Amino acid sequence: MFRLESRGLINREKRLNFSFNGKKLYGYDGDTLASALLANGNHLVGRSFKYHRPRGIFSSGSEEPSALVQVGLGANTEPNIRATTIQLFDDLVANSQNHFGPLEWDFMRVNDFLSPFLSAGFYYKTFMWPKSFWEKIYEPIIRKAAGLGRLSGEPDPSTYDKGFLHCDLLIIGAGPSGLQSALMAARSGAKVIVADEDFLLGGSLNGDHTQINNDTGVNWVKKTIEELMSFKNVRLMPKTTIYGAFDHGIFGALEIKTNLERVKSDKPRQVLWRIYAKQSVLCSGSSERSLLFGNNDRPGIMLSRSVRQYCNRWGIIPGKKISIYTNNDDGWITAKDLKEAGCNVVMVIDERSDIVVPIKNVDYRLGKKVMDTKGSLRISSLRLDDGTTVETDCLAVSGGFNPNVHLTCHERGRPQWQEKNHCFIPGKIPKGMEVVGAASGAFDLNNIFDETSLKMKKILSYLGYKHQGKIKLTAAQKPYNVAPFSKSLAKGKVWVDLQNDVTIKDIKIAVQEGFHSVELLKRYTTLGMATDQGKTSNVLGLSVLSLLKNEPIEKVGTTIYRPPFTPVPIGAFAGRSRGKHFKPVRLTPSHQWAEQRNAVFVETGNWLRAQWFPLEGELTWRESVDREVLQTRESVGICDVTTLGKIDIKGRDAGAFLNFVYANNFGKLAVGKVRYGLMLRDDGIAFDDGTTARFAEDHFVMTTTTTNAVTVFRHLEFCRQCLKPTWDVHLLSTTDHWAQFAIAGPNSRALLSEIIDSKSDISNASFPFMACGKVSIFNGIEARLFRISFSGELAYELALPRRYASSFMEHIFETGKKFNLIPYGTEALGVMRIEKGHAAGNELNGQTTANNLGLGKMVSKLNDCIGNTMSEREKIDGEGILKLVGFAPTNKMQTLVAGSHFIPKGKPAKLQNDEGWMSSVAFSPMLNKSIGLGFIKAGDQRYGEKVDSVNPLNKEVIEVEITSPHFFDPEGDRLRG
Amino acid sequence: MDKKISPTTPLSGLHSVIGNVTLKEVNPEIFCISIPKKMDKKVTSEFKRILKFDVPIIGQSSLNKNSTIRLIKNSLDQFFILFERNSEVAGVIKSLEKDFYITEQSDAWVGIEIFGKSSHNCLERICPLDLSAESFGVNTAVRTLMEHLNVLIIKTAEDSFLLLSASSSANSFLSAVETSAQNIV
Amino acid sequence: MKYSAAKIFLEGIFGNRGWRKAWREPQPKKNYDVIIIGGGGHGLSTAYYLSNVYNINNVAVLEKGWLGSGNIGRNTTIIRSNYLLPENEPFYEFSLKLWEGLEQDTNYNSMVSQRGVINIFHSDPQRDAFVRRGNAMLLSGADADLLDENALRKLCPYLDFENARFPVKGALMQKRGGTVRHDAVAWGYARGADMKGVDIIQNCNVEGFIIKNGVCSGVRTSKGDIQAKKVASCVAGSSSQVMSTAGIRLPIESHVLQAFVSEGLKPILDNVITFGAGHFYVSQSDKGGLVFGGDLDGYNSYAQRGNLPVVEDVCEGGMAIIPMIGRARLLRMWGGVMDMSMDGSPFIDRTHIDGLYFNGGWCYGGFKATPASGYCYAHLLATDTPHPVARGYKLDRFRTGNLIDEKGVGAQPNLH
Amino acid sequence: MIIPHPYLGPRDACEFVYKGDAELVFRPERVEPVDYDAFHDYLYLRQNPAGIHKELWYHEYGDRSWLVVTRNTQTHEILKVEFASNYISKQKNRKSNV
Repeated sequence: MFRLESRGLINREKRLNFSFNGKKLYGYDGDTLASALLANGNHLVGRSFKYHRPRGIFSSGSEEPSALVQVGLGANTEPNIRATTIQLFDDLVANSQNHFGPLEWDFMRVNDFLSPFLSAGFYYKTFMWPKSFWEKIYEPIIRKAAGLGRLSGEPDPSTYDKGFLHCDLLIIGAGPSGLQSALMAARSGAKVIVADEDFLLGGSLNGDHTQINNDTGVNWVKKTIEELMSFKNVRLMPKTTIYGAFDHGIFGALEIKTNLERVKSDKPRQVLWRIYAKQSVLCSGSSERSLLFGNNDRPGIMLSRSVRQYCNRWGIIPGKKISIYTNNDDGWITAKDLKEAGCNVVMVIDERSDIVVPIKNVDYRLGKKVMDTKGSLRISSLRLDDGTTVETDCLAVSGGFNPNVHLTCHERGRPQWQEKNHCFIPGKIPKGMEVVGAASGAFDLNNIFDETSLKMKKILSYLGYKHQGKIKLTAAQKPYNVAPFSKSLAKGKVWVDLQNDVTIKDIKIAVQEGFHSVELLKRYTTLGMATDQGKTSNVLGLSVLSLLKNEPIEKVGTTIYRPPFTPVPIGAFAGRSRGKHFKPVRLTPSHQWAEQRNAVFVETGNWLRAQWFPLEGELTWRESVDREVLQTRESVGICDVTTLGKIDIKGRDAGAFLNFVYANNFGKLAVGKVRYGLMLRDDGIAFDDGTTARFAEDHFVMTTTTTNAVTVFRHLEFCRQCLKPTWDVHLLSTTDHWAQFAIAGPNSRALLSEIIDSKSDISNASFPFMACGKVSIFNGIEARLFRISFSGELAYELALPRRYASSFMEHIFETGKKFNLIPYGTEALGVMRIEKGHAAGNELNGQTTANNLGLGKMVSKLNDCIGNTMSEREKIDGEGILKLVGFAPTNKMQTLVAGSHFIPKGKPAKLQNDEGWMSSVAFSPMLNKSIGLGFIKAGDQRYGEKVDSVNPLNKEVIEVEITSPHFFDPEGDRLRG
Repeated sequence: MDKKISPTTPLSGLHSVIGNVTLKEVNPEIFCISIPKKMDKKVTSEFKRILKFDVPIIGQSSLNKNSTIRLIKNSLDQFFILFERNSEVAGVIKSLEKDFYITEQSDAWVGIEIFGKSSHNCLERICPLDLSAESFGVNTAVRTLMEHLNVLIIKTAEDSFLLLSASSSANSFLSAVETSAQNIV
Repeated sequence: MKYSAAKIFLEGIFGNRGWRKAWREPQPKKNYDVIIIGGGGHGLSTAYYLSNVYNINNVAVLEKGWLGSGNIGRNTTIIRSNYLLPENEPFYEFSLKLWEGLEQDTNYNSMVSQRGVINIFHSDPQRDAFVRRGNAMLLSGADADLLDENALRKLCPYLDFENARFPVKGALMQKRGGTVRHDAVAWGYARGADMKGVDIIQNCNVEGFIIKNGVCSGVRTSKGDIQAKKVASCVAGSSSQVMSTAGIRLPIESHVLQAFVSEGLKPILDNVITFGAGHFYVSQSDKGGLVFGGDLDGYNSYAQRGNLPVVEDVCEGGMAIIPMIGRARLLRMWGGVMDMSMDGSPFIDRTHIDGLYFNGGWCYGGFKATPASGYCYAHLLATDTPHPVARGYKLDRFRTGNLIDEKGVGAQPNLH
Repeated sequence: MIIPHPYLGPRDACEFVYKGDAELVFRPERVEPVDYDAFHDYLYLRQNPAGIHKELWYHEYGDRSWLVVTRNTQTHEILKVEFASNYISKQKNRKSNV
């Protein structure tokens, strides 16, 4: 075992079983997968991306570049999980990634020996001959080799949720400065959120032996958190990563909900929060960087502070013969703690020669460098520049610390170079954000506490809160001096980016070939583009670049970090909006009624509409639809048309307003009358159409198409508020208040008379075609009646308060029996409108003009209305433009296809002969043949001419005759009857 | 003609308890009042005369003495008035109709009352607004976006809200609220 | 230097010391035949075709940042020619044909990968529109296939056929469509142009034009004035800014488009998928990342970063159509500035100022157009007549009403 | 982004729908002889500055008001928000004064 007897913040009472590559292992409550693996002496956890080098656990946090594993089985399997951040739970199943054959004997490791030929950008220079080989041979091999973990290929079974939080102050990171900030804010009464990605708050203090106010850091953390929990105005959020900083103080946060108890629960496993913060404090601390030397990527080579944390926080013995390689004071702290814990520290190597050795009885070398390491699946020895070889199975490396500035870059602020500590610190910081602690480039706890206190007082008073009482924190002095980057390039195979396998050689070649601007270097070598976004590699890369260009590092520049800070599951971003819940469902008032009659439903926008109503014995949809058409045209049918947008327009200037928004005249529409209206966009293209009824001098009721209901309302509000602000006009959407039914067919009036209360007279004389009015039905229910017809039959639309709709359907079908009344769906509706040549969505597709639709004459030339002016442009108005006409196959047996194009007889089917297209088709049961509407050049002057309707997608050509679009009852006697 | 047709409600009288949250369908009578340009100046006085209670500012609502009538100011020139009791509708509307444009809205909306200790935590899963007492006092009444739906949210008391959304998407809206309640249990 | 497997082998043996600079880094000359403003994809391809096809080599490309910055450096790498309108389809088909020979032309492997572009439809009207489009493509000599539900199931079993809010009914597929390694395109063109003597000048910011009585004779830059017979603007999102210094207002708005990439994954998604009932499209790169995107953020912006609502909207679309990606993790999001035109189609045209030419308005269709845009722009610069397949891309088309509005949404740039 | 509504306070931009250049509120009137260029310029030649931009947002999931937002297109910083109606009357006054 590699676990110390006592030491660490783990609960040794609670033993947790897990498996890695099938091996049954165990750890304790409080472990991460990484610490549990190390406790079992397991360093080797995966293979590198390109050369398939053995790789081990490198760090103890979210910066981990190497220890990526596949967690879980079946549909629950999740790729690229950092072993260093996932909290161990019972029965966790983990497997290593990206190797072919066993982890220890990955066959792809040949790449390592081929590495001279796989240098930076090699793939841009080959795989080009023969041409056909790329997709067939080269690329499939490359794709198979690339990638890390795998998806299950099954739908993600987990659920996710989202939420919105608001606070005065968001504190990002719960390390020393974060907890101090939290405490000050909490006591001041400000509304605070404290978020930390770790499941244990306290940050570095949990892994260090720090003294704060003569108490251990760990105890101070405990006490502080207890106090914070006692405040109502504080929300502590462990396991919550602030993944992004966005405009105006909006932060994205991902909270991991799964824990020991909730691994298998059906509750959301993660919650994606949108946090609105008046102010924020970034206390994200720092990450350690490595040093550059030969074969610096072997398992067992780890970051120094991580080694220390594994020992202190998790009671791990990281190795039997531990060596430490540092260029700064922190490495010695690791040495000290390891020795105290009773670990065997074989040697400390410090690049600096002019220092006082802070600890006793340890073998050390000053002013020396590590040149190379040996070992197959784990480091076995290292060699110094003086030739000394040291047997070691764990090398703790410290190349200094990088402040975690990532979130300060999310609004494209660039970090700036700090010479003192040789690191990049926040440059331009997002508005409302303050950075404290190591994240700001301060590394001494006492300075940090003082600085934090000052900054917090400012923030609190800015927020209008008073800082309460005194918080005086003092810590044991810990000097931090770090040597500058080495002035000479390390020799051999030296890794800069562990995860993307970028070595110094690659950077050399890139510079040599002219890719020496940071951005080009990054793209050419893929440096820093792996799943860790270069947390451990970017700065090292820059140091190499500055050597090669021999420019100071601040001159060679830096790439910025983009959200998210750590990768976020796509499922979490989607939250609940998936499957049937992707978008809300809108139901028509007669939906239930239709369901009971086995209606087939169709999506129209967010609406579900009855498409047709199949009867016993009807085998195809055509049978049902044909019947619905025939029966409606023969007697009477009802269709729910509630989905059409309905807008109440009121006000003294309502008439003038309609005149302005419609292309045709409305001012003179009499009260009690309805008129068809065509609405154009300001660019003269047809936008929407519908009927508008006048119920009073200052009251109109407009209907829009189902799909445009929302956009038309928005457009009308724009016209009202922005173009005619002085007019007295008021708009209100009443779509959902009124249930509206089309009642069509020769018997519609007879049917209506049965349900309408005696006082309303709907005889043809007093209620002719295009009349409208208020009526009362079923003993005093107030309703609106419109005599309009989309079907071309004698028809009405009846609107009644939605609450009565279901009951209404029951009753009217009871009453309608004697007329064998039927319900018809959107298909029959479509067939009848095509028989009548009415334009609909397929014709009003945003590309057609009033002229194309054959409605040019309607467009007002005199007064100013939306769209009429621009509709007079030559290409829109000119000769030979497309016209909407009808088409019928010369061979009755053939079926037309919407989307076919029209080619003159005898001309080849080519673009230059393309004269238009078929927009809508239907089988007309009345004419007993396939008919279509479509647009063709100068169609209105070509009735009787025959053209080819070509559909190369199905390799079919159908000869069609151009006809009037009005196939059925062209004179319209039926609707006036 | 002797037949009578009967009304139904979008959620057929839902009443459910999930953890510390109670959901209840309510069906107030709702009317929209639009203010003619010429009345801009006189709105407040006229309303006070007719309704006998204070007129709210945009985003707020006010109640009559026995809290059966609620007046909400939606926007510069539009109010909603909600009646708990059908009996009170006719009189008020009649006198309002003289000077204002009145449009009935009752059936356009589905009403869900949500109350209980966890109602805040429930709503924070779908409501982007800050509902804390400091910034969202009792009687605040505003529209916002929840799970792709347009919602009018009214704070009727501490830990108690009235949510109004489009009646056609009543089921989707209910499932959004219920899921939130279940997810926090 | 010719690139080849043999060359790589030799270099490998001798320590990769022999690789020479991919392109020179010259100082600007006083005088050029053509100055191209903008060293992005379109600028570099214009330079390439000017020198390699039209034999005009006294050319400078002025780039304010680093070569290939701009949208060629950040995009979702999709190539296709599945357009509807007669002004567009031949142009994009020409572009696709150029893509098909690109590596051999430029001796640079930009990894043109014709894995097929699939546009899913969910309703009958949508199908009708796709049939019209597919037929338009075939009439123009492109390829198109209409897939019914079963065919689509076979090809993409991972789509949500069972539980979808909007049923998957089929798709329009263009097999020749696919993806390309975007940076390599810029580098290949740059190298190809450089070898013909084109000066590619990085970190050279154009501050204005030298215009006398209606004639443009050069540009003022951070590296001094440079004379040229012809000046060609090719700066995408910065078009309005650059052209305004010549007093020209454009029918263009600059908007931010976000794009996203997931962590590396083993191959799972073979084609390019476009969701028809939401805002989402995706492909998997050779490195294994899912590269995906959706709609514009929708407001004018030069900030090169977006906001959360669109991020969530895009991922919602993704989960709705491909529910297996829930456990793939979004690694990086970024935003590029798009030159959104008033009808969603581009401009390749002369301006009313002699010697000043304009190429822009590519909206977010710019990447797939890179070869043809450069070729046609080069043609215009060399011959002063529009290339036959780019005749429609005139600056004055809004006056004549010759709109090229594929989406049919009108003068609302953020909806194109 | 957060848009501070004149009455309703800070609201997430996802409640709004964007239209564009605020100049769109000044639509030319059609009077004989019709000035087609005026309509062309109104509809197609919009302000597109890298910097301060006056633009139209519609509070669709709110009070349904059209707002004129003054925003920096490089930093997204919002400097001013007003009702379109107020903006228009102020501009008209200014124009009539000059």
